[in-house]
Amino acid sequence: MIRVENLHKHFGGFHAVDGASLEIATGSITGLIGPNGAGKSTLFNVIAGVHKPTSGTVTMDGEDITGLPPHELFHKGLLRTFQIAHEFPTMTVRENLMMVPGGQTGETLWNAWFQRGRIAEEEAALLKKADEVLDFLTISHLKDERAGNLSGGQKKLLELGRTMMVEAKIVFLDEVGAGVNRTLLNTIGDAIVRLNKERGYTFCVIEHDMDFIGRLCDPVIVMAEGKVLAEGAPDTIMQNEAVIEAYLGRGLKNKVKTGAAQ
Amino acid sequence: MDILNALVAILNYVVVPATAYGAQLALGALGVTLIYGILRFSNFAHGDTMAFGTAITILITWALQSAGIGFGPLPTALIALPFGIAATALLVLGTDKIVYSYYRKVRAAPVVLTMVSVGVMFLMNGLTRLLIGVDEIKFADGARFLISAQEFKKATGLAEPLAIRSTQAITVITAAIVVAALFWFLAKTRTGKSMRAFSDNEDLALLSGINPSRVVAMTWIIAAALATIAGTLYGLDKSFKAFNYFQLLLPVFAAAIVGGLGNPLGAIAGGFIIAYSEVAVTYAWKKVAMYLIPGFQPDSLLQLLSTEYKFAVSFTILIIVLLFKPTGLFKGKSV
Amino acid sequence: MSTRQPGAARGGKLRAPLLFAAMAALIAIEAATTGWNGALVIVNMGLISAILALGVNMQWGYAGLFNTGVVGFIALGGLGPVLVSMKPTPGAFSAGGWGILIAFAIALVTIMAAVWLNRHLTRMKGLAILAVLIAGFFLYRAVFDPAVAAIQAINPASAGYLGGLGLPTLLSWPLGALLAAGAAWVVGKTALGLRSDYLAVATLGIGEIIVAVLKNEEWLDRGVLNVTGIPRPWPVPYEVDLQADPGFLGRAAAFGLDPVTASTISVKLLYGTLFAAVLLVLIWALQLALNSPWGRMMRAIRDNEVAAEAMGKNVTGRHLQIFILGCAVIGLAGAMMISLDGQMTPSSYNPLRYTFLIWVMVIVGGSGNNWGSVLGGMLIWFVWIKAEVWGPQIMHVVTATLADGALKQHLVDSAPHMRLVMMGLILLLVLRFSPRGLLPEK
Amino acid sequence: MSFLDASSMTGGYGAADILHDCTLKVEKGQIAVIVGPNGAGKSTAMKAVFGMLRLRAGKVTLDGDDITALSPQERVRKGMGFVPQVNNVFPTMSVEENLEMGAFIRTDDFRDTMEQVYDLFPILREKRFQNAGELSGGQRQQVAVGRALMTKPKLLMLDEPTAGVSPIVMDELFDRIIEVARTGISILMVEQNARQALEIADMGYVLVQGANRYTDTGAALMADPEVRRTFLGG
Amino acid sequence: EDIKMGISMGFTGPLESIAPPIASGAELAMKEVSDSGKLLGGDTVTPVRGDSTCVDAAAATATVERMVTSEGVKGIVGGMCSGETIASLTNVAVPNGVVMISPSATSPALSTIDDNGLFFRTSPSDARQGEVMTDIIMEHGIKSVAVTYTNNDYGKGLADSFAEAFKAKGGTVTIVAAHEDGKADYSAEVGALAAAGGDALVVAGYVDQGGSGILRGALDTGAFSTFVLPDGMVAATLEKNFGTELDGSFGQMPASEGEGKDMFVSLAKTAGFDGSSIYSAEAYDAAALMLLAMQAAKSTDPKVYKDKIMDVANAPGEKIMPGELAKGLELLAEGKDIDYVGATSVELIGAGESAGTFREIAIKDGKIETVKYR
Ligand SMILES: Nc1ncnc2c1ncn2[C@@H]1O[C@H](COP(=O)(O)OP(=O)(O)OP(=O)(O)O)[C@@H](O)[C@H]1O
Ligand SMILES: Nc1ncnc2c1ncn2[C@@H]1O[C@H](COP(=O)(O)OP(=O)(O)OP(=O)(O)O)[C@@H](O)[C@H]1O
Ligand SMILES: CC(C)C[C@H](N)C(=O)O
Ligand SMILES: [Mg+2]
Ligand SMILES: [Mg+2]
Repeated sequence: MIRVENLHKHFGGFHAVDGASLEIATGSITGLIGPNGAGKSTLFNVIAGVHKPTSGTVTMDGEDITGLPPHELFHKGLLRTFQIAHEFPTMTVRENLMMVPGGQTGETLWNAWFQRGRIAEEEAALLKKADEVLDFLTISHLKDERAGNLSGGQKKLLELGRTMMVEAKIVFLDEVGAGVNRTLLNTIGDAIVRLNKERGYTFCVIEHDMDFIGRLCDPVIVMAEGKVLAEGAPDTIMQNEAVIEAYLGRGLKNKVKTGAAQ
Repeated sequence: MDILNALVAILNYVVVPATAYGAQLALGALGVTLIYGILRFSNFAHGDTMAFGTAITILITWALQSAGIGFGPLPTALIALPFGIAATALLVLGTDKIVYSYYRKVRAAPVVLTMVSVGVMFLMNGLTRLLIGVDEIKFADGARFLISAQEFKKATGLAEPLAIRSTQAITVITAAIVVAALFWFLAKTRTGKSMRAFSDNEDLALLSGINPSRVVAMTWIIAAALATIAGTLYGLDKSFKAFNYFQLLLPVFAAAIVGGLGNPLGAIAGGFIIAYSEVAVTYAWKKVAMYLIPGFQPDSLLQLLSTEYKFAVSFTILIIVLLFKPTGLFKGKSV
Repeated sequence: MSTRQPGAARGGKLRAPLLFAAMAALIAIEAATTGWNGALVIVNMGLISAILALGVNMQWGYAGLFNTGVVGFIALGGLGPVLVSMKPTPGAFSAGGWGILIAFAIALVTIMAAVWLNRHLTRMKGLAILAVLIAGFFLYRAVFDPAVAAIQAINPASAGYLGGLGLPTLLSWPLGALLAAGAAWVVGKTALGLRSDYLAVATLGIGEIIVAVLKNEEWLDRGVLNVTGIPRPWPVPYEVDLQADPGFLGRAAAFGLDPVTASTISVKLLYGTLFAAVLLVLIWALQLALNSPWGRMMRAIRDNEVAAEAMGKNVTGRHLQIFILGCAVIGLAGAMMISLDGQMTPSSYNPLRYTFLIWVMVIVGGSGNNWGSVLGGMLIWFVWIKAEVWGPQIMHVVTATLADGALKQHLVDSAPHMRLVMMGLILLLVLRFSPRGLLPEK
Repeated sequence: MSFLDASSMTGGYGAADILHDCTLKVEKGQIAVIVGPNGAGKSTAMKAVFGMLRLRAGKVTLDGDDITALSPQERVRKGMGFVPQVNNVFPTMSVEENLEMGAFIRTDDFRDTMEQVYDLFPILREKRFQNAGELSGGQRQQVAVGRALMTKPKLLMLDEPTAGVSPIVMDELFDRIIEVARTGISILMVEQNARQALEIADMGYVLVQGANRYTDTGAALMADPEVRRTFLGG
Repeated sequence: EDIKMGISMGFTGPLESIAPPIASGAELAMKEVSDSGKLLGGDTVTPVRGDSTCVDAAAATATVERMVTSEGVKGIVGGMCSGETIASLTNVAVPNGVVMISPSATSPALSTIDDNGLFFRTSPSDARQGEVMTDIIMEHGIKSVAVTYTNNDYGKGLADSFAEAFKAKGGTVTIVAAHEDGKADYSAEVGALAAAGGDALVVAGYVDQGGSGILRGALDTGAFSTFVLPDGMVAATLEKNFGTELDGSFGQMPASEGEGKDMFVSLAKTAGFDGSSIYSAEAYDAAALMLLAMQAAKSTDPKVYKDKIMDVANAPGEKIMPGELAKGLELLAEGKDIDYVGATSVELIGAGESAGTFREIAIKDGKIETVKYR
C-alpha cells in the first residue's frame, strides 16, 4: 500500500502539488484523473523519486520511501511509465525490454568477463520474455528497430512493455493511453486487469480517457490544483458536479457540424 | 593617506585590470554563448575567428594609417572594425555553407558539430597565419592612457600609481553596449525571437514559417561581429598574436559556462568572475596590508596561492559554481 | 539531442576488416617509402593513441560522459613511471618527505573536520567551516613549504625532488592507471552530476589543474625542469647496448642488417609488441563488457538517464564506475607513453594535443565502437605526424607555378602551418563522408 | 479539385517505404480525420503533406497549386499550419512567445488572434510568462494548438491534438475546431480519440500500413461495425 | 654526393615566431658551404626542415626519427627547446648515432646528459647566465629585485640559478613568480610582482610571449620602471614595441665580442632575414661546425666526424669568421687546423657547449645598445 500524506511540491513560487493526501490500496487499480496541470504527473514524480517533495511523506507498506532515488524504488517493486515516452533511442526495441530486469548477472563487469555461461542462459530467458511482451503489444515486427524510430503510439507501448518485464508490486502508469489506438488500448486494459488479477500487481493509472478509467479503475481519485478534489467509485465520480465542472465537461457545444462548402 | 594608498593599489592592480580583462572575456564568451544557444554546439573555432577578424582589421588599419587616416585620440582600428566584421562574416558564412550546413541537414549530434568546429579551428588557424604571419603585432595608436601612472602620482602625491589605459576604457564601454544590444535584440525583436525559437525546436520553427537559413546566417553574422570586436579590442589592449587567440579560448569557455551557456547576461557575469578570481586570489596582499596596518612588516607576501595556479583558481571557482548551480549562474542551456 | 543519422555506413560486415587492412597498407607504404624505423615510431605511438581513444570512448561512447580533462589523466598516468622506476634521491625523503606526508595528513584532517561540521552543525555552520578551512590551510602551508624547500635544496640541477622507488618500469603502468583512477574518483564524486557541456568544461578545468600541479610541484616530479632518463620497461633493451652485444651483432648480420638499423628496429618492435599486447587485452575485455548486459545497461544510461534510473539502474554509480575505468585506461596509456619517451615533461601536456586530438580520434573512429577507437587512434596519429610532411609538400605544389617574389616567399615560409590546415581538412573530410565515424556503432 | 489534394503519396524515411499510394483530400471548410493503428503511417502522411518527407511518388496540391516541390516554410506561407504530434512547443520560450512565433509570418496586428487563443485556453493566459517547457503535458498541447491557430492558416493540420488533454479541454478543442472550420478553414487531423473526432468529421480516412483502408464520411465510418471493432475500440 | 642535414625547430606552437630566423641561420651556413663546392670535393648540402612543435616530445621524436631514418640526414641542427631536445636526442639521435647541435637549448640538464658524444650546443648553459646577470645587476647598484620567469625548463632553470647567485652575493629577491606563455592576461602576475616590490624586475621570459605581456603590464601600471632582460627578451621587437619606455633597463645575452656577429647580421640581411633575431647566429654556427667537422674528418658519418667538432671549434688554428666557410674548408682540406669563431665566437667547453661569453646591453633612447662583452 502506498500512502501519501500532506504532500507539497513547489516549483519556485508555484505549488504544483499542494497538500495532497491519498492512499493506493494493495491489489487495486486506482485511477488518478484531473484537469491538465492538476499536479498528477508531479505527484507521480515525487512518489517515484524523480523530484524531492517540498514537504510531506510517502510510505510503501509502512516503510518511509520519501525521497529515495528511483533506482532504489524500482528494486522495491515500484515501477512507473512516463507521460512523454522515455525510450532508449539508439537501442533496439528488444534491447529496450531486455535491459529492464534488475540484478542481472551480466550487469557487473567481473561477471561479464568470467561468468559467460550463466549470462548466456539468462539472456536466452530474457529474450524469450521480451519477445512475449512484444507479441502481446503487437509490435514484434519492430523488435530489431531502433526505438528512436518508433511512432508516437509505439513508443507508449514500449513504455508499458518495460513494466511487464519484471515482477512489480506497484506500477504507476502516466497516460499510457494517450496516442494509443483505442482497440489496442482495450487490449492493454485487459492486460492490466490480468496482471492485477493473476500476478497481484497494484496499479495507479493517470488517464484522460474516461471509458478506460470507467472500465478499469476502482477507486478513482480526482486531483485539482494540487489537491485531492474527490475520491470514490467511477460512477459516483462521474456524477460529481465538481468533477464535471472542473474536468469532465458537458460534451460538445457544436453538436451540429455545418461545413461552409459542400 | 595610507588608506588611500591601499585603495589605489587595489584599484590599480586588481580592479582596473580585472575589469578590463573581464570585459574582454565577456565579449568572447558572448560569441561562444550565442553559437551554443542558437546552433547548439560548442564552437571551438571561435578563438580563431577572433584571430581572423582581428587580422583583417589590422590589415585595413595599416592601409588606413598609410593613407593618413586616423581617428583622433581613438585607435584607427576602430574605423577598420566594420570592414573586419564584414570580411569575417563572409568567411564564417562561407564556412557554414561549405561545412556546418551539411551536419545540420543530417542532424548530426552536437558533439559531431563540436568536432567539426575543431577541424574548422585548425583550418582557420592556418589561414590566419598565412594571412598575417605568426609574429606579434602591435597596431594600437591614438592616446594610450586615460590616466597614466606618472601623471596620477604627480597629481595626487600618492605613493601608489594608478593607470587606466584608453583601450581598457573602450573595452569596458563596448562590452556594456554590445551586451545590452544583444540582450535587447534576442528578447525583444522579431528576428531575435525567431533565433531563439530556432534554437529551441528547429522543426517547429520551420513549421512556423521561420526561415532557418536566415536564422543561421544572422547568428553567424552576429557571432562574426562579436568575435571581431572582441579580438580587436583584445589586440588593441595587449597585442595581436595568432597563437594567443587560441589560448584565449579556454578562459572564454570558462566564462560562458560559469554564467550559463546560451545566456548573454551569463557571459558577462562569467567573464568578470573568471577575471576577478584570477587576479584577486593570486594577488600578494602584503603592500596593502602594510598600508592598512601601520608598522606591520610581514615576512611572507600574503599571497593565497602563487600565480602559477591562477588558472587553477579560476577553474576551481568555476567548478564550485557549477556544483551549486549546475547550469551556471544564469540558468544556461544544455543539449 | 537528435540522433537521426544519414544512411548506415556502407560496406557492412567487411567494412572494419577492410579499413584495418587499409590502415596496415598505409603503414606499409610509409615503411616502404621512409623505412621501417619511421613507420614503427608511428605505429608505437599509434598503439598508445588507440588505448587513449579506447579510454575516452568508454566514457563518451558507452556512457555519454563528456570528459575534456583527458590531458590531466594522461599526465597523472605519466607520473607512474617517475614514481616507480626512478632512483630515489638520497636524503630527500628524510629531508622533507615526512613533512610532506604530515602536511597531507593535516589537509585530510581539515577536510574531514569541515565535512563533519557540515553534517553536525546547524548554527554558524558556514563560519565554523570557513574558520576550520582557513586554519587548516595555514597550518598545511606552514608544514608543507619548508619540507618542499628542503627537498628542492638537494642537488637542484639534476634532482631536487623525492625521486622514485627504483622498481621495474613495468610496475609503473598499473600504478599510472591507479593514480588516474584515484583522481577520477575524486573528480567523479564532485562533478559527475553536471550535464554534458558543463561537465566538459569542469573536466577541462580539472585537467588544467592537474597539469598545473605537475608543472609546479617540483618535489614530486621536478616540475618544468622535467625528469629525464626514465628506465625502459622490461624487456626493452637500449640500442647502444645491443650495438655492443656480439650475439646481437651476429644475428643482425645474419639478416643482412647493419647494427644500427637492426638495434633500432628491434627496440621498436619490442615496444610495439608490449603495447599491442596491452591493447589486445583491453580490447578483449571491453568487447566482452560492451556486448554483455553491462554494456546494454551502459548504453541505456547514455540514451536516457531518467528512464534508466526509473528502470532500477544506479545511474550515478555507473557513471562513476565508467568514469574511473576510462580514466584508468587513459592513465595506463599515459604511463606507457612516458616509458616510451623516457622522460616526463609536464609542460608538454597541452590540451590541444592530448585532449582534442584524442577526441578527434574517437569521433573519427566512431564513438561507441571499440574497434573504431583503435582505428581512429592509429589513423589520426598517422595523419598528425604525416601532416608535418604533407603540408610543406602541398605548399610546394601550390607555389610551383607562382613566380618568385614576396608572395611565393611568404607562402613557402608559411608551409609549416599547413600541418594544421591538413589536420583540419582531413578531420572535416572524414566527418563529412562518415559523420558517425569510420566504424559507426552498430 | 479538392482544396487539399495529396494523392498517391509513396515514400518513407529510409530504404523501406512507409506510405504506399496513400491519398488524402480535404475540401474547403471541411474537417478530415485520419485514424488507424499505431505505426500505420498517419504522422508520416501528415509530414508528407507538409513537405517534411521526400516522396518517391505522388503529388500534393493546395487550392489547385502544385506544392509538391515546396519546402515546409514555403508551405506555411501558402497558408498551411501544422501541429506535430511530439516536440510541438518551444520549451525555453514563454507561452506568449510561443504564440508570437506562431504569428511569425504575419505582418498585420495579431493581438486579437492572441486574445482569441487565450479565451479558448484560459490556462494559457495565466501562464503566459512561464516557459512552455515547464507546463504539464496537456497544457503544452494547448500551447501547440494555439501556436498553429496564430498563423491564421487556410489549412490546419493537427497530429493528435487531444492526446493527453482532459475531457473538458478536448471538447472545447473540438468545438473550436468546428468553429474554425466554419470560417472556411480546412482541417486535416489525426486522432486516436477517434469516435469523438469522427463525430465532427466530414471525411474520415482509415490508414493501415501506409495505405488507405477505408475512406468515407465520418458518420459512415462510425456506423461501420467492422471499422468500429478493429480501429475505434468497439 | 648530396648531404642532407636536418633542422628541427618549433615552426608551429608557442615559439613559432622565433623559429624561422633560427632555421634560416642554419640554412645560410649550409648554402654557403654548398655554393663553395669545397666540401669533401664538391658535395652539396640540402637542408631538411622538421617541425618539433617545441612542446610535444612525441611529435618532435617522430620528426627527428623521420629525418634520420627516412631522409638519412647526417646531422641535425636542433632541437629548439630543451625538453623536446632531450627527447629526440635520447630516443633518436643517440640510438641512431647522429650528431645534434642545438643553437638554443640552454637547460643545465643537457650539460650532463648521456649522449655518447653526439650532442653539442652553441649556446651556454643557463647556469652561467644567472651568474653574469647577478654581476651586471650588482654593478648597477641594485640590491633588491623581483623575478618572473616563463614557466618552462629554460625560464625556471635561469630564474633558479640567478636567484641563487644573487642571494649569494647579498642581494634580495622579493618574489620569484612564474608566468605561462601565450596567456590572455598577465594582470595577476603584474599585481603580485608589484606587491612584492623591488628596485628592478628580472624578466626571464620570451620577448614575443608572456615576457612582453609582463613588461607591458608592469610599465602601464607603473609597477616597475627598470627591467633586467636576459637572452629570451633581447630582440628587435623590443625596440619596436616599447620604444623609449624601457630606457634605463638593461640585460645580457649569450653573444660574443668581435665583428663575427655583425658580419653575420649583414650576411643575413642579404639573405633576407633578421640575423639579430635570437639564436639565429647560433644556428649558423651549429650548421657550420657540423660541416667543417665533416671536412676535417673527411667523412659524413656522424660517428666519425663527431670527434672533430671540438677540434674545429676551438684553438689552435686559423680563425674563421662568418662568410669564410669556404676558406675554412680549404684549410681543412689542406690538413691545416682551424679555430672556428663564427657569428658567436664559438668556444666549446666541457661536454661540448658554448663557454658563454655574454653581451651586456642597455636600452637608451629606445635602442638596444651594447655596453660591453663579458
Ligand atoms: N519543472 C517545473 N517548473 C515549473 N512548473 C512546473 C514544472 N513542472 C510542472 N510544473 C507545473 O506544475 C503543474 C502541474 O504539472 P503536472 O505535470 O503535474 O500536471 P498533470 O496533472 O500531470 O497535467 P496533465 O494531465 O496535463 O499531464 C503545471 O501547472 C505545470 O505548469
Ligand atoms: N524517423 C523515422 N525513421 C524510421 N522509421 C520511422 C521514423 N518515424 C517513424 N518510423 C516508422 O514509420 C512507421 C509509421 O510511423 P508513424 O509515426 O507515421 O505512425 P503513426 O501512424 O503516426 O502511429 P501513431 O499512432 O503511433 O503515432 C512506424 O512503423 C515507425 O516505426
Ligand atoms: C628557443 C629558446 C628560447 C629555448 C630555450 N633556451 C630553452 O632551452 O628551452
Ligand atoms: Mg501529466
Ligand atoms: Mg503518429
